[in-house]
Amino acid sequence: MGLFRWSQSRSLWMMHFCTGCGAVEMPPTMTSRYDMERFGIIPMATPRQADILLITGYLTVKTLKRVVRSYEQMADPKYVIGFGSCTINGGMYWDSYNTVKQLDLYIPVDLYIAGCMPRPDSIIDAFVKLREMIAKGEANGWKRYRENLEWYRTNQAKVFNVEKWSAIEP
Amino acid sequence: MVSPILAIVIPLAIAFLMPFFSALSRKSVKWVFLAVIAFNFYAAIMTFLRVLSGPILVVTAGIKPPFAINLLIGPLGGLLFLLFEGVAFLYAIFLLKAEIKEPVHRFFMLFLLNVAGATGMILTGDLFNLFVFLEITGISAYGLVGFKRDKKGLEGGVKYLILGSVGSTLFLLGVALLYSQVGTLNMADIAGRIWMLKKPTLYAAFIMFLVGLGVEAELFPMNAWVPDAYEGAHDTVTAILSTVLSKAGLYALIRVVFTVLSPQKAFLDLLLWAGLITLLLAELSALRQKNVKRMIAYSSVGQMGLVVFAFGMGSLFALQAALFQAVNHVLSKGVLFLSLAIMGKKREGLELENLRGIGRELPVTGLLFSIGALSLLGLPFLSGFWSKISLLLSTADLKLWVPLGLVLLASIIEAFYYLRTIGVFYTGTDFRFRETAFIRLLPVLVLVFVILYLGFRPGVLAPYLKGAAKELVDRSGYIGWVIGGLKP
Amino acid sequence: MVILEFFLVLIGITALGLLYGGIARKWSARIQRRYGPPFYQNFLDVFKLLGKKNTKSHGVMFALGPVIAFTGIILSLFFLPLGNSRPLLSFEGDIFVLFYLLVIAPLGMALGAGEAANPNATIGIARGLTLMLGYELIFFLSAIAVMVKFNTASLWKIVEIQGTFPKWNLFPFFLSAFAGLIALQGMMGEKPFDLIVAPHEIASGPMVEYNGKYLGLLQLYHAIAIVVETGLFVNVFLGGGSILTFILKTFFVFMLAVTIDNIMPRFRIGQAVKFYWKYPLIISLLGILVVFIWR
Amino acid sequence: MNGEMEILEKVKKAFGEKAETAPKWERQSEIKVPLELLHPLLGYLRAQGFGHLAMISCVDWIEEGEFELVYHLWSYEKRLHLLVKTRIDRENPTVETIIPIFRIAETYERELHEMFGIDFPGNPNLTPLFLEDWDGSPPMRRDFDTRKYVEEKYGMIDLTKELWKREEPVLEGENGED
Amino acid sequence: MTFWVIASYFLGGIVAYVLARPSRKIGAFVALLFSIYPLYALIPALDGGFYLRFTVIPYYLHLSFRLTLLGWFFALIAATLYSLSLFSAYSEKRDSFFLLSSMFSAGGLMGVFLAADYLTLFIFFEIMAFFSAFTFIREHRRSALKYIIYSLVGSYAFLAALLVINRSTGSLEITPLSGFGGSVPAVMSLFILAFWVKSAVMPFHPWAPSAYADSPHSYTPFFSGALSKSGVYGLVLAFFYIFAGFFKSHHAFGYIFAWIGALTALFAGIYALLQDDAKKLLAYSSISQLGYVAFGLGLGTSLSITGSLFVALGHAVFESLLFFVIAAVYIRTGTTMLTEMGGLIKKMPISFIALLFGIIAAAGIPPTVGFPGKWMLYEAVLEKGYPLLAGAIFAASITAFLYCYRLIYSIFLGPLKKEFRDVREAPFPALVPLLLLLIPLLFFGLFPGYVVDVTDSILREFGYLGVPHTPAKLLSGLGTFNGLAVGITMGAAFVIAFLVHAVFSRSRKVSELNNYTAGEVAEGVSMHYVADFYKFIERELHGFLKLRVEALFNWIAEGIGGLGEVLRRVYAGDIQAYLVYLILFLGFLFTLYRGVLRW
Repeated sequence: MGLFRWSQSRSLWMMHFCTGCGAVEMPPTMTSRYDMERFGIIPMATPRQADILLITGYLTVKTLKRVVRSYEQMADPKYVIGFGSCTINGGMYWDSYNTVKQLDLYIPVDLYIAGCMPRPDSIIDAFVKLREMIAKGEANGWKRYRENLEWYRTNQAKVFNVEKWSAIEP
Repeated sequence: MVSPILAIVIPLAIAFLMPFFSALSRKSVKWVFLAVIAFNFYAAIMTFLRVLSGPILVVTAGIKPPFAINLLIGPLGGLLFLLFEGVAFLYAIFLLKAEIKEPVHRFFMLFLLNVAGATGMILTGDLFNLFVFLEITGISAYGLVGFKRDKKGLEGGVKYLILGSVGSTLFLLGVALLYSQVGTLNMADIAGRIWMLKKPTLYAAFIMFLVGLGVEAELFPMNAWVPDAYEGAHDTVTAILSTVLSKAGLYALIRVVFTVLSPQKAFLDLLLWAGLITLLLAELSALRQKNVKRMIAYSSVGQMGLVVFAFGMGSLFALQAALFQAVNHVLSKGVLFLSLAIMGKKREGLELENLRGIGRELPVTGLLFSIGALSLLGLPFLSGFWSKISLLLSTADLKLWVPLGLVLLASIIEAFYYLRTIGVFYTGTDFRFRETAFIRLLPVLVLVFVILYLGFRPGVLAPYLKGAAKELVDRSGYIGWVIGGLKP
Repeated sequence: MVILEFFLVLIGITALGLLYGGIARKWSARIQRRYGPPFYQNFLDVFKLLGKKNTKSHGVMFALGPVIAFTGIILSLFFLPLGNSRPLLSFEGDIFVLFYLLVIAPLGMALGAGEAANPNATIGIARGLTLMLGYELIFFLSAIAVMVKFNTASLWKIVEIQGTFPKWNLFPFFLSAFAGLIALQGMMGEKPFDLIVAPHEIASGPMVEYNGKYLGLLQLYHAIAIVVETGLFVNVFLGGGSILTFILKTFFVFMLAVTIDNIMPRFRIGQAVKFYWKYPLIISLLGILVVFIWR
Repeated sequence: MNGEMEILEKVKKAFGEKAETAPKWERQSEIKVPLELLHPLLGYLRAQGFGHLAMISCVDWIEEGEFELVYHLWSYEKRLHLLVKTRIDRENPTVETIIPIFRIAETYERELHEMFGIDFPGNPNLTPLFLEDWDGSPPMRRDFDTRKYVEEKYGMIDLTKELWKREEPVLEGENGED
Repeated sequence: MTFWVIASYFLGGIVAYVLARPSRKIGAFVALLFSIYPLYALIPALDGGFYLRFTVIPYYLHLSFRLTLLGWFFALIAATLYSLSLFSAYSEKRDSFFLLSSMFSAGGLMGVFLAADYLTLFIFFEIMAFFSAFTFIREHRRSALKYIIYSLVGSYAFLAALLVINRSTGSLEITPLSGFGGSVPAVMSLFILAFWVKSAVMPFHPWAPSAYADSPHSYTPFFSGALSKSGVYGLVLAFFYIFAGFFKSHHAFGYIFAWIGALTALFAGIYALLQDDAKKLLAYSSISQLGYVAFGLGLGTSLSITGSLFVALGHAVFESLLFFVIAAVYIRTGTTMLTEMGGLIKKMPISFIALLFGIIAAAGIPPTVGFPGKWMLYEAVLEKGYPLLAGAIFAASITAFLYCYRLIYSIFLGPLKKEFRDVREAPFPALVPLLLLLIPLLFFGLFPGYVVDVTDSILREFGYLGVPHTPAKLLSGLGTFNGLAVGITMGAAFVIAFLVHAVFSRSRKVSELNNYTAGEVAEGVSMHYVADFYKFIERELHGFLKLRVEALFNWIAEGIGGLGEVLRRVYAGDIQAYLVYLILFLGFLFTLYRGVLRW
């Protein structure tokens, strides 16, 4: 299985969910200046074809519901990169009534990039770090999600004020 | 052996006795009428069976022709005689159930006069006698058309009266012209001496006869009265008018042109084109006609034009086709008008709109109407088809390409409005099944049976058609019968 | 033996296609002054996709779509001469058969994407089919000029007639070849005609619902399709020669298409079809006129 | 300045002393008016050329137990900014919708309904705008304690404690030292 | 024997009419039995080709029948299609009048194929035209009338031609016209007009879309699949048997007819793209396929004639298959509008498979019956060296591919509508025609040789040499096509692809909503992109699409109607007017005979 593991680490297709202000950092990463394609990472339009889900900013409850649905639409193995301090602990919206504080409670995050909107070089650094984690087989957020789905579902239900919540499948 | 003369005399006599019968009992009038027509029908059958072996000469008042009035019945006369009496008999049955406005006995008197006159026209051998019978049928027809005394009936009746009388006076002028030149009134005699007339008088006589009889035979300029009269008249009257009377007028015209005035090229061409124009004009004006009865009236005028066109061609095969077409026209029009009468009872007006879906309400009548119409259009394996095909074959034989095209165009137009009508009859959802009394359906059934029978075995009529055509074509034979050694 | 030879050809062509894809991405990156992925990146992509688990399917037809697409393109390999080596079934079908076989693959993909009931996919398919109305006709007209001149419909015979370099069809039929090139651009879905997969507008068109191994299969199909389509053009216009020259020629034609792809913006679908019915149509008709005058 | 005075005079004349008018800033003045005069005034002003309703804001005077609704009107011809202020009760705040006068008001009223809990009878679309699945009391009211809500809903992260521990060990090497 | 082939239809029609009154199922079943007999009688009849002449009606005219190979070829197609359509009619529970008129129309068609002289041909042509219109005159009077008038114009033109031929050659037998007096082109154009109209080739096609769309769904396969073949039969007879001399000597006529055929195929294909009603779409597709046939006949080489006969057979197979599927879908969903359907693959899988094979054949993809015919046409046009014609035909076959996909996508793929939640697969009798038609669809695709055997012997009768072929392989001067080889390789390729697919991890079926909106579909919003599917093409071709030949015919009809309106006034005058007419006529007669009367 080494070949698959190696190819999974070398060819990553990324779908960035532009929620907050982080999205503006993506174009320089993709284009000539920093060129993430060198690492085999191309932006993909649909969750179906994506491997990485890049959450690029703070998450209101409303957007969180859509994020979870796109996450469920992706095929395994899938990785989530939390982008900027808002996903880590709510960042400057730490006491806002509307934003989600800790993304990790709702979808498994493999990698966080600190910084109140990190620069492209730290994004590239994150991608390189992710490649190593995949190669070593550490990036298994999707396994964690599948094993304790119940825990995630209760968290999600709590924040969506509904007693039982399923993403897409009725 | 029943002498055909009785078929004329008895109806005339009974007609005048009608008031007494109605005095006896109101209901008996219908049955008496039926009895007389039945007798006529019987006489017609007997003569029809004998006529093929040889023509029958009946002399009145004992004196030998050409001095006395004589009746001469060749295959042509026999065929038409049977046709008229048969159709009249069916109408009589149909009338048993029809409601007729008071006074009923006068209606039946006029009807009897009409049938007697028509029979007389086709049997007589004397020109003046022809005029007399033309007058009898004419006057009784004017009465019948206006019998309902409603606005449409009166209007139609008056128009028919005026045009009819103008026509018959012109015919009388023609007869007088001939009499002054030839000195005799017997058709065969005139035919024998026609060479004596100079060309102008011959043509003048022809013009008089053409216009005179054209009114009755519904040719183009003279047939303007037809739609109003047919629409206004009581439905059985329309039926008898369109089938019996128009054929009688046609017979008179043909007899005069072919036998009396010798069928010259100029005459026949005029007949041909007059017929063609009548056909086209009638079909075209029927296209946008919303009232079904008036539409069928136009179609019957058109068909008459077609028959005259066929006679106008003059060849032996053409005449046979024309006669066969005339027979089919009688059958189809009978079916159409009678079934329309039955439908008329179920709905108030006869407009196309309020007859929508009648075919589903009266399935049998609808089916019969469709068969009658389709036979007229020339659906194969119906009698109309064979006559139309033979007519077109004869047109092609005479290399008349333009008329062929026009006839085909006319039949396409005819197909359009008949199928539109049938389509309208059958649209709409299923209504309650309310079929009419069987006695009223019987005549229509008989006519449709004849259409189907002729459709599958047209050969039955072939000998009669051949004989009639031969009778028209060789005038000397006709003259020979009357003047020569034929014993009465 | 024939089966072994066929498998060799199949794997070889697939590898070739993926290689072309990798080099094309490297070449486009270079044009945009960036390094771009390693040339074997396409291989990695395919392996990653085939290794995906928990792929989602919308039904039998959805799963069969890529399979039929793959079948169609494998089938056309049977009839495509590679350089001077006769194709396996050259006696069994000629260029018209090949034209109709090339239609099976888009049909398969369209049926699969249709089952996915995603409006993006259907709009992509509608665009693809409409575009086909444009380029197929032009390619046919340019090929028919050659066929009428040599009075043959067998692709193998056309290749034989051309022989070596100076006798290519490119020079006598220059107009038809030029029109053929424009049609090829549309056939391969390169910009300005990449309306089918327009990522910005309809999120990669018909492939929007495909994930995991289905997408891998479609990548393999796309790879072979590149070689087959350019191969068809090469056989008709750039003549025979050994397999190596065939590879070089197809590579060069493909690189030409990729360069144009990097420069041109994208047509609207209405414009694209109208464009095809204007200029390339006139050029190919002129090409045919030339054949008539020349004959 | 003359434009402003002229319009305020007109309003004074039209609505009597109930409408207190006072110029506030250069090109901006305010009109305080009781609730029942609100709609006629807005209609009148619209007729006077104040066609643009820029915003409806609400001030929570919790001490007086009232909400103050401020309708910001702007006129393109006069280039004037008018603030129409009115006071409504805080317990059950209901104001008839002004959609018949200004169609745009639907979204503003929807937001006020969501954030302040003001009811606008006649507004067809008072569904939640930003706060989907919201269960708390309207958040913009001053008596809403944000900190307590966040603590109970999302679980407050006490930033003062040391770095939030993750299960896996933090890798030495690359980014360990900075 | 031939008599009973035709008579059993008419007899069956009457018996079915009577029996269907009490219960429609028995009526349909009996009709089916009566339609099986001709099929049973026709198949072995190939060797006993004989001449049967009998005078049904002893009146100067007689009906004579003869079993020719060409007649047998088409009669067999028509008989099979008709009995299949009765299967579908059985499940549609059609009423008695429909059974009568459809049986009579089938009888008429048989009569056309087996007629030995022009008059019999004309008679049965009329019967077929009238009764096929009666099947749907009740529900859709307007389109039925339009159909009857077009076919009447055609058949009366044929009648005129028949009369002219009879006039000059004296006999009505269908024999090649050698010494012929009158102007042949005029007679020939009149002669083929009837068949031109019947095979719905442009410019005489306006009746076809409304007629095919409105005729009863179970009857349309026979209507479009077999009735149009009477037109093809007539054209083949006219071009290669009766007027063969003229046709061979005047190439221009053939070339023009080939262009008309090609343009018909192309334009009908484009119109088919833009229809929203499945029946109308298939109607235009049927016209397009007949355009191919006309193209083949126009070229006139032995390869092109075999090609067009093969396309005629193919059209009969896959077009009727498509119509049968629409009929089956209609039974369950009650609509044929593409915009109202969607996602039926989940509920009606068998119909889906049948439609899939149908559209593969309609698009002409190799292993099916649609391809060999087209292939031969391409070879023929290439042999003749007309590249533009080849281009037009190829463009037409691309449009075929386009509207085929639209058909299968709008009905079966895409999201399932709520009201079709509980739809079951079509009833078994409606499925029988689908499954039975799949057999010839694949068999003649893999082994085209067997069909070419028959067409070769037909061509030999007309003095053409056939197409060199083996049971599976067709050879033409320029290229080869081996149906079996292509079929086998396709199977092998499919196995390889399936293995590649199956090797990797299994996939999990996902709910239907889990795509574009991830499960959040708002009420009443349909994600089915089907209305205006090819709007881009329509926008480009807008100017061209507006001009329709139908407008010309409607204008003529209006003209005649207007004339009728004017003339009607003649009869609506009052009595004075009538007298004026009389006097004018007298005056006219006197002036006419001025010369004779000398005044």
